[in-house]
Amino acid sequence: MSPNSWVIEMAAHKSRLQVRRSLSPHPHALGSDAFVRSPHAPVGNPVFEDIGTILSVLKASGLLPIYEQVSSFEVGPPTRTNEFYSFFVRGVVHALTIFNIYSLMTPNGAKLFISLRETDNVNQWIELLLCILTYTLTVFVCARNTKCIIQIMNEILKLDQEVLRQFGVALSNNCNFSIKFLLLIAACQAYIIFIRIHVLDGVITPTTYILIGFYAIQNGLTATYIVFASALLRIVCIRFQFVNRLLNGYSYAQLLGKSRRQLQSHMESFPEDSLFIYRTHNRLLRIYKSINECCSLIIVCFLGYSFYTVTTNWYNLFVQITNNKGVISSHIMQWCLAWLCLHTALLTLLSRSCGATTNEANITSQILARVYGKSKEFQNIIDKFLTKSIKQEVQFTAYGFFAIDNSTLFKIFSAVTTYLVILIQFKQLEDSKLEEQLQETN
Amino acid sequence: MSQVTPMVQPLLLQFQQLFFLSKVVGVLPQDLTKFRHKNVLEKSRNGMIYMLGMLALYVGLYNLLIYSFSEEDRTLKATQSTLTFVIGLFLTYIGLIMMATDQVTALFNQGKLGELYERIRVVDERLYREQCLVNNSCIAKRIRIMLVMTIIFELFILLTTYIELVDYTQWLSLLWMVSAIPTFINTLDKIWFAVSLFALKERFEAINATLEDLVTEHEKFQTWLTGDADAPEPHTADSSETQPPQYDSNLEYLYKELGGIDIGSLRGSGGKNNKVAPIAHSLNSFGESIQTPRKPHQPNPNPMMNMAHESELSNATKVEEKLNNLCQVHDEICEIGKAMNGLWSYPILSLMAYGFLIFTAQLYFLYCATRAQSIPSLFRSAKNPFITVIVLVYTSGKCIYLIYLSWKTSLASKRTGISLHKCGVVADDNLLYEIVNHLSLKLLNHSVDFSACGFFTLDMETLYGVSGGITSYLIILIQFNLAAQQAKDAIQSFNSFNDTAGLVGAATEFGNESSTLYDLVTTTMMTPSNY
Amino acid sequence: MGYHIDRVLRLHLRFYQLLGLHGLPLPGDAHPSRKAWLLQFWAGCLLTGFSTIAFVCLTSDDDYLYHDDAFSCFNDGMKYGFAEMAVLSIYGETLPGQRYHLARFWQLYGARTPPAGTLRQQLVQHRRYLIQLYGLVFLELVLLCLFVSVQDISHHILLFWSTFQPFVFLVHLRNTQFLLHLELLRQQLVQLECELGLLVEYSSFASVAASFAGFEDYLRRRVREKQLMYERIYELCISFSRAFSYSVLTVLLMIYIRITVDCYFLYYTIYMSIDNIDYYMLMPAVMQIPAFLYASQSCMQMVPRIAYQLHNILTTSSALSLQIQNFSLQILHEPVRIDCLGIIVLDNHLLTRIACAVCTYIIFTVQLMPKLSGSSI
Amino acid sequence: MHFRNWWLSEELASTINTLTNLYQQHLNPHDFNDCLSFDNYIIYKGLSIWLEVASMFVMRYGLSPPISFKLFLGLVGVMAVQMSILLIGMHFHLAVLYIYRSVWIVNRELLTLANQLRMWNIRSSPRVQELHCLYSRLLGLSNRLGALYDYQMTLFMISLLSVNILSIFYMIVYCISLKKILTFALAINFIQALAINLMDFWLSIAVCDLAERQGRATSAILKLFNDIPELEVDLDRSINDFALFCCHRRLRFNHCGLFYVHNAMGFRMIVACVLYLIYLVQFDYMNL
Repeated sequence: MSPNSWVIEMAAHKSRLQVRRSLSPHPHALGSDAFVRSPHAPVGNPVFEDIGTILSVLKASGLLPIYEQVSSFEVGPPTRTNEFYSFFVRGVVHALTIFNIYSLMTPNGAKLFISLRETDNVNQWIELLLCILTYTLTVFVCARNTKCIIQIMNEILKLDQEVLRQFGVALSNNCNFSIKFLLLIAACQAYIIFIRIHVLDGVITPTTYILIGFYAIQNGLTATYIVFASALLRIVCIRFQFVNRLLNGYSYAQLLGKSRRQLQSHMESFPEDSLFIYRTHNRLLRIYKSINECCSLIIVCFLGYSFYTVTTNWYNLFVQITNNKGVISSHIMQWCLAWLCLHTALLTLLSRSCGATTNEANITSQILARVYGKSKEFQNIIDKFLTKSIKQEVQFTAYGFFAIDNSTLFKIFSAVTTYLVILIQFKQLEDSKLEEQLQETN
Repeated sequence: MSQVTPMVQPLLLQFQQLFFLSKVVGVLPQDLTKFRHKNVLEKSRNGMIYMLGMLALYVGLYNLLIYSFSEEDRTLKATQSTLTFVIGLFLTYIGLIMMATDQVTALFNQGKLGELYERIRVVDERLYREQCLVNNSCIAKRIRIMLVMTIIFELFILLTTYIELVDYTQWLSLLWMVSAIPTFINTLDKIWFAVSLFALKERFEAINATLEDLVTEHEKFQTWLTGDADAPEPHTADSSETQPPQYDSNLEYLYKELGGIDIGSLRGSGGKNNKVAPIAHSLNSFGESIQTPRKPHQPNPNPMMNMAHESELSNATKVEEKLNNLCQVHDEICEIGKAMNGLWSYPILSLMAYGFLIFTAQLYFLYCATRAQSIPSLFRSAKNPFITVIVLVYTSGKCIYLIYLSWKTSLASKRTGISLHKCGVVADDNLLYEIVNHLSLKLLNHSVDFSACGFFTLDMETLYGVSGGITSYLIILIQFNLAAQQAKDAIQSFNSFNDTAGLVGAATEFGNESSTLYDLVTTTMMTPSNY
Repeated sequence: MGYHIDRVLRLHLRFYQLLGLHGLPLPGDAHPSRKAWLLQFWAGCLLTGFSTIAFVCLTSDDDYLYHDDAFSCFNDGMKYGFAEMAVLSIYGETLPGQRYHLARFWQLYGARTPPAGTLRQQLVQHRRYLIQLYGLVFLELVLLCLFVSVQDISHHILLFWSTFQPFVFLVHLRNTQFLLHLELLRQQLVQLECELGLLVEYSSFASVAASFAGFEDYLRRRVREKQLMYERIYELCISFSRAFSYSVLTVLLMIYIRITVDCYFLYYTIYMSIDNIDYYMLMPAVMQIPAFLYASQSCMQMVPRIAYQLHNILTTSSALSLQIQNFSLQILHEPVRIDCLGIIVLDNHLLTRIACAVCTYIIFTVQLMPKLSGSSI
Repeated sequence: MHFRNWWLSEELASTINTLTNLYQQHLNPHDFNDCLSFDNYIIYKGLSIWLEVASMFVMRYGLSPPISFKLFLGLVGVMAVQMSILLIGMHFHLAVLYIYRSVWIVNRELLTLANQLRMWNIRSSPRVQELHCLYSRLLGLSNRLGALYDYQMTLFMISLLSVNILSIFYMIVYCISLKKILTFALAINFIQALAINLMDFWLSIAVCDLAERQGRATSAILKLFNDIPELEVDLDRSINDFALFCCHRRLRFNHCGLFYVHNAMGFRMIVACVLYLIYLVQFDYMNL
């Protein structure tokens, strides 16, 4: 949706909530609220507690706003000091970036480049620049999307609140993978730093240390942001799953064994449940879209960057294996392997979470099609949804460039082969040119 | 006609020989005696152990084979360009990997497979209750045909290769027989999949057939009703005659009123298609359908209402139940198809990868053999073009048949909605229209699409991308080969110019190939919504 | 076969029968069964003839093929091979198994349409097809005459063209036959759209000025007729794609292969500086594919237009809107989609792909040429 | 291109007229003030046109030796042709933008309608019908526009892409292969020309993509009507009609059947450009 309609929608949505409260006085509302408050008040945010580590990291690096927690189901905008802190961190980051680019121009930046062939140097230049670009863009986009992210969080929390009120189910989201990935990222980066410094010969100036360290930090933070995005997607995916499970209770398979009486009693709760399901589905779709809008630029950049990194690393491996000198430097091997495993893991995570969420979002209509509408109004209720969801599959697109789902890995690796071949040709070209020069000198 | 007996006989009855065979070679771990008595697949520990033993045996033999034939490869490595050697090394184990994938997945799924066929049996019973009969008898025939063809192909390839290309002087060469095992087992596994898929397709077609029967019956009923045999065919007849005469005065008035507008519209649309005959047609048909009062006056403007008891379609409440059940069964079959796809997804993926790689490699080695270069010993069948052709036909036949079958199945499942709409249109009745709309909305959302682990859908459009991929990789390999050859014989800059140029071309093809994959993926995304 | 077709179609179908492409007796023939048998026999004879030509060309060591280097020889062989495939599939489809669908096509078509009255009307009705057919054939003949007059005929060229040209003619005529069927299909669709447009006008007119009791019901019945029409058109499309399933694929393949190979030879003759202008003969082949694709796309484009017209009908009663919803659902279920064996949809997007593929192949051949000519067997 | 433009001029005029009186009839009561992206894109478009002209001037004067009269005439001629081409492109995009804005208004109306229905529970309104017919007319207009401009736009895009590739290629050849030292002014010229070309190209894609996304948003908004309890029957029916219509006809811009214009297409085009650039560079590289 276009942003302005989005705004209207938000307003409407809030008012609708109030309407629902005012219209339907929940007898158990107070009790449920108490039930909600009591466990969660000490713990803090019920939803985001298990991605808390990532949140803290991102907050500390100024990528996320350090929001206040108003109630257990709402987060408020950050206080001024925290805002200032975030601004300060971003400013430092940009300063460091500029400093890096400057020092890369200076000769001691050239020591970072290991290989001698000019193609490789060009590759490494492009890689460095891409990394810097990605990180800077991430920072900028995050700075712009502060409000958007807080809105998303609030939406999710409200959703949980309603679910809790209607069904008394507190949705748990198992995003424990995030911590593992954090560890993986940290380990890979540290290892890479170590190898770099180990490989470097001669006296190492502090600027070089700053360069390498900041480079590693940039990579790590970008990767962390990707993990965060996929965690958000996972959360949304779990909500979708909940809706689908709810809907699945009405499908044929459940109804087969029952008698007509049971069927009646089973189906009579269908209309209001269907209303709730439809509303929840709409809101989930909206959350999904807004997440997409927030992250898509970053994701595009990251995809491009990791694609390029994977390609260059494969290329380096290839060169190391097939060079005629016969000496294979183990450092470069380890280095490439570390990069490869890091980026492949991230790509897999991203594509899998996107694919899972998209699948869950699109499967709802199929499940609804399985609901047995005996009487006329049930059929109407079902038709209403189905008519509007023909050919309306949602996609998690990378800025509209291409859809991200399970097949993205496939595409990316086919593209990697393409560019690999091109790089190999450049290498052969250079070899042939060297030979020519040798022949001319002889 | 097996279903005429009141109790539906299970589908597995047809699978006897296939099950015995696959039991013996160790494709399926399920229990033999239970199958023989109750025609059910149940998991059994002994079968599992036996199967694992077989797997271990095969792996051992295969390794022995590779070892015994590898001394030729040492010479190959010495002489040959590294490319061929690397490819050979890479492709040596892929057949084994494929076989292992099949057997291990069969082990994991041994429980689920039985449930699958149980579900199919339940579906058969429900279909039988709807008086639409499924004929299982031709399945057994199919199985036999497939088995025979498999065995013929395998034996032919094996024997010809053995006689032609293996020196059967030392006894070790008997090990060559082992090289046929993986493909054979894989084919058996795929026959299970293919036949079950075919059974699903038959179920879909049975549903469609019942719907079509409803339509034809109703049409007969209508023609009998409208009673004039001279009408060329029912539709125009009833459409022109069920039009009650009392409208006609108003219609002519309306027609006069609209004449100007029509002409204007025609002129206006003249830009788009300037005064083609079809418009004249439309005017004619409309005109003549306007001047219908000369037709004999029908006693009842709408024949559906009073003669309701004749055709089944004409009372909605009775047919609603049937249509509902059919729709549910359709959905159930779709679910079964998805489950089956889930069971076989990894084997299919491995089969596709295997087919792709082997096809490319075989052609490449054929090229090498024609250029009198030595090739890896396991692919010695590439030395003889004829055997190569047979191998290629066999390998590609497996893949293409699976793809074709799944495509056909999804077509059949889509066909159901069409025949449903035929029912709706033929008996035009508001109640029925509501039902038909509801059900067709549901049918639109029943999707049966077979995909290999979500990487690509098993669809004919995949063939396009795959063929493009094969050609491009082949050309790239050949060009690398040429480059290596020319690098061997002493070079000057001219040749390097050429082979780099060739490589550039290769890269171009690569780019296009990836882009075709791109298009392929996009098209496969678009296929549910092409319009 | 109780259907009747107008004179122009009749003439051209006779023409195709003469070439053994249309394996059906026309309506009004005396004893159709014998006619059908004769046609099959004739098709079989032609098939054997072509196959023998191809076999001889592929096997004999007289230079039907270009024998100077391996790659060119391989290319020529490929040309012959695909031509043979095309011919096999073409005549295989005139045999009884496939003929059922063709018969159904014509039956449906003939049952659908009253033939246009005067000859001029018929000409106007089929003008697209006629222009394409005669334009292409004429172009081909002119080029052939030019070729014969200008080119000094060497042995190879004589043998090659005298054997290969019949294949080319046959395949191109088959392509024009596809064009004919597609054109008929398109006419049906256009007519349906126009009638729906009339209904739209009526409904709008009735909504503003003159509506009367039962007008809704009348409109509903009209929509139902249109629904039946659409159903029959869909049947037409299905039977077309079944009747010509394989030959569409092979004909397209053959033309495509020929274009690529001849482009290669074009470059080759320039590269080797041979005076040989037979690549001008490529022109009609280049024209063929776009003609076919354009026809199929113009068919497929009609469907959304029909839906558009359908939804423009102003609905006031629930019954009518129910009917309209039913119709649109039916259109959703039955998209007119012309694809060869489901492998690829035949529209202009394919054109871009083909062009790109041809370029790629040219690049290869251009780079492979010196090497292969250097290392020919 | 011009010929076709002239050929279809009266059709074009009729289309524009229908668009304008559509505005006068339906859309004028609504305020366009908060349709930000529309204004932004209008501004961008005009800016890009002026920048193109300016960059052409700068390129000519930067590259060419001191002006002789003939050269000047030639320059003026070339400039005129390019100007006209650019203006044609601009016309198309402005029309697309207008359509976008009206679709946007339709969406907003639908949204407000949904919210009204939800808040004060009105159970029926005739608005949906009107919006539906409005939307269908917009679609018809967009199709006519696409049919009008397809060849021009295809040529336009192809020319832009080829200009980009060739300019980069020549630049690389110039500064690397020929070992010429790259003067600063030259670099600035080149870069600004390239950037402006790219920007224009991307605008021409982004505009269409904007409209298309808006069209998709319509069906997404229609989903919001799902969760309103007990609607009127005919309102519900008309909404269903609208939804079916949306899933049949979507607002898409297809240039003579060759390609749809949206971001994915642009992305693929640019990737293809990069690939071809690389091949050109390789050919050049090994010719040295």
